[in-house]
Amino acid sequence: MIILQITGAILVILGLVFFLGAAVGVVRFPDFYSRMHAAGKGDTLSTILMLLGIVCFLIADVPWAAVIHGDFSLLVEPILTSIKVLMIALLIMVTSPTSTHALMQAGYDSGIKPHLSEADDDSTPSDEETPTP
Amino acid sequence: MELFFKLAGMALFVLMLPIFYRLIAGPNAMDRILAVNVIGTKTTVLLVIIGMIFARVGMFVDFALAYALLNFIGSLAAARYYHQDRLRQERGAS
Amino acid sequence: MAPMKIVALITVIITGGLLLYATGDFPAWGDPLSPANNSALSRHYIEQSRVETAVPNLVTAVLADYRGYDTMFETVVVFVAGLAILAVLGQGTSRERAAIQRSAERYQERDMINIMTARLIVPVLQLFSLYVLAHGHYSPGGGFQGGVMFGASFILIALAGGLPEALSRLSIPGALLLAGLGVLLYGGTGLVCMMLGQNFLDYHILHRLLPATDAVMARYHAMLIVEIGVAFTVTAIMFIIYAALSSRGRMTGGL
Amino acid sequence: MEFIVNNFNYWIYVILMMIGLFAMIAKNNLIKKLVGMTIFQTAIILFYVSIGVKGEGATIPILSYEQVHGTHHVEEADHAGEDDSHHAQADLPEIDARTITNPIPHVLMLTAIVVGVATLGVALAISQRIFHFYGSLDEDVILAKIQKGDG
Repeated sequence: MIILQITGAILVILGLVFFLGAAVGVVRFPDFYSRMHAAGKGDTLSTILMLLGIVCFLIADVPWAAVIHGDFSLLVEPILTSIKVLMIALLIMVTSPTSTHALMQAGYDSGIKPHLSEADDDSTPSDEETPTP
Repeated sequence: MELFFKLAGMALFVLMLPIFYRLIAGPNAMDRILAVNVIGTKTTVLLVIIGMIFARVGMFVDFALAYALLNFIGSLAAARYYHQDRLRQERGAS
Repeated sequence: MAPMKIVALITVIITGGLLLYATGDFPAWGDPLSPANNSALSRHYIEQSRVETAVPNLVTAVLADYRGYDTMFETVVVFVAGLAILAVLGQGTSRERAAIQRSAERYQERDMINIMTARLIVPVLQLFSLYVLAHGHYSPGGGFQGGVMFGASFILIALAGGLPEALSRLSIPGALLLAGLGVLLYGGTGLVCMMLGQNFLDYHILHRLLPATDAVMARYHAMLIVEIGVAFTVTAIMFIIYAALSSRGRMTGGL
Repeated sequence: MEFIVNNFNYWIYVILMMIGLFAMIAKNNLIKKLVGMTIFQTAIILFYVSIGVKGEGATIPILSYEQVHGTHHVEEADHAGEDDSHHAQADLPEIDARTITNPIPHVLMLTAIVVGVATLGVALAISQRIFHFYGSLDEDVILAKIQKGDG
């Protein structure tokens, strides 16, 4: 079971590393769209990794010695909790990109200009559709 | 193991601080909503980690699930509001 | 600096200073022997509620049983708040509503990704809220939480597919009916207790009606009935608050 | 200094509460006043919940299975003979009240949050109505319009 714990610890630390990337991106990137990019990708991946690591710890915590001797009732609660944690990971996988998409759309529609290094002075993005009255 | 989760939770909290900076300093409202969304997603993980520390994950995972779902609805509502805001302004202008 | 800000600053500093001075008399952080934690009432709830109600979640036991009056009138407050919002914002004239409807149709291009995600999430959210409601005896949850989450599922439908879409699933009269039904369920439970010769909301007499073995289990089951009533009201009122506020009371358009 | 460190939780609530109070008094915009009211309310909720905390060893106010139904696992087989003489509740383990967080503040705040949401909804509805009526949410503008008598 020590292998599962080590895997879990590695996954949690990996998640923290990805979140560090997302945090640096959110602080350092120049405009809203690139910040959204960093946050959307790094946040989702790090959340899923950390939750998977926690699932590893939960499965490692089961008293396997008793389970092998036939006491399966001990298995119910950890498995249920693990399924719930995996459910959170699944939901984050679905909802986080959707909210990123919706925020991006809202940012575009509320008129936030992207930071274009060579064309800083003509600040309107070229492909902005003219609103239909 | 409890020590590991305490450290992981603290690291998660410390890494939220730069995002909190974006929440305070963000040049416009969309950046702030972005920061709130990221902090909300991370709070889900933080809740599960707190559950691991207290050894009552079965209870805390329910909060985390509810928080994840409601956080999604919250950021979607904020996004829809700003989406509509511009349309409303156009309607007022035209 | 505006004069109002100076007045506010002086007020805040004086009040805050007095409050901070008073914190010296407060119990230390996490003191198990502080007056609030060591009161006979609190100890009774912690030690006896498992014997008296068989509910492991002490918060649910205290909320729905020991403090039943409080929770009932909180439910009534929520109900009245929903009525007040509808009364304040009104329904708008039909001509105004038609104009809004036209402009809403023109301006609201619905996003496919949001709609698909909502289709995926809404069943999960509703199922989970029912779990939170029904499992409130054993895990954090109960009527308020489950009701808020069920209401949030309707809000998600309204956000993704437009307010008319959500109103076709739960109309405003339907929501009001649901809210009233919730309050009626709560009050009715108390009234039935009274008709059986006990005090209002004293559930243990219900073992004559419910298929429960004894007085303890009657309290256990009556708590679930009461929580369902709370959940009905909270669901309906959450949706009414969203629907009325997001469309300025016209019930069309929306976010 | 020791006075601050010992009571730092109360300092946080007081500071939050004062931020809310300042926003309620000083801001002209009605919505910002409502935001201040919500911060004020949050400070009170935090204060109440923190009152119920009982130090390091205490857990959430949900009893475990063994604490409610007694021990049914391995021990039951060992002590089956001597349990017969006791009352049915006798095998319930003792609960030390110091190991369970105080549930009363949680209950009070649970209802307070829901009622807070409801009253916030009413307040927002009224301010929406005011905006519809006067065309502004700024207090000065609204007062000027009321004094001029046009509505």
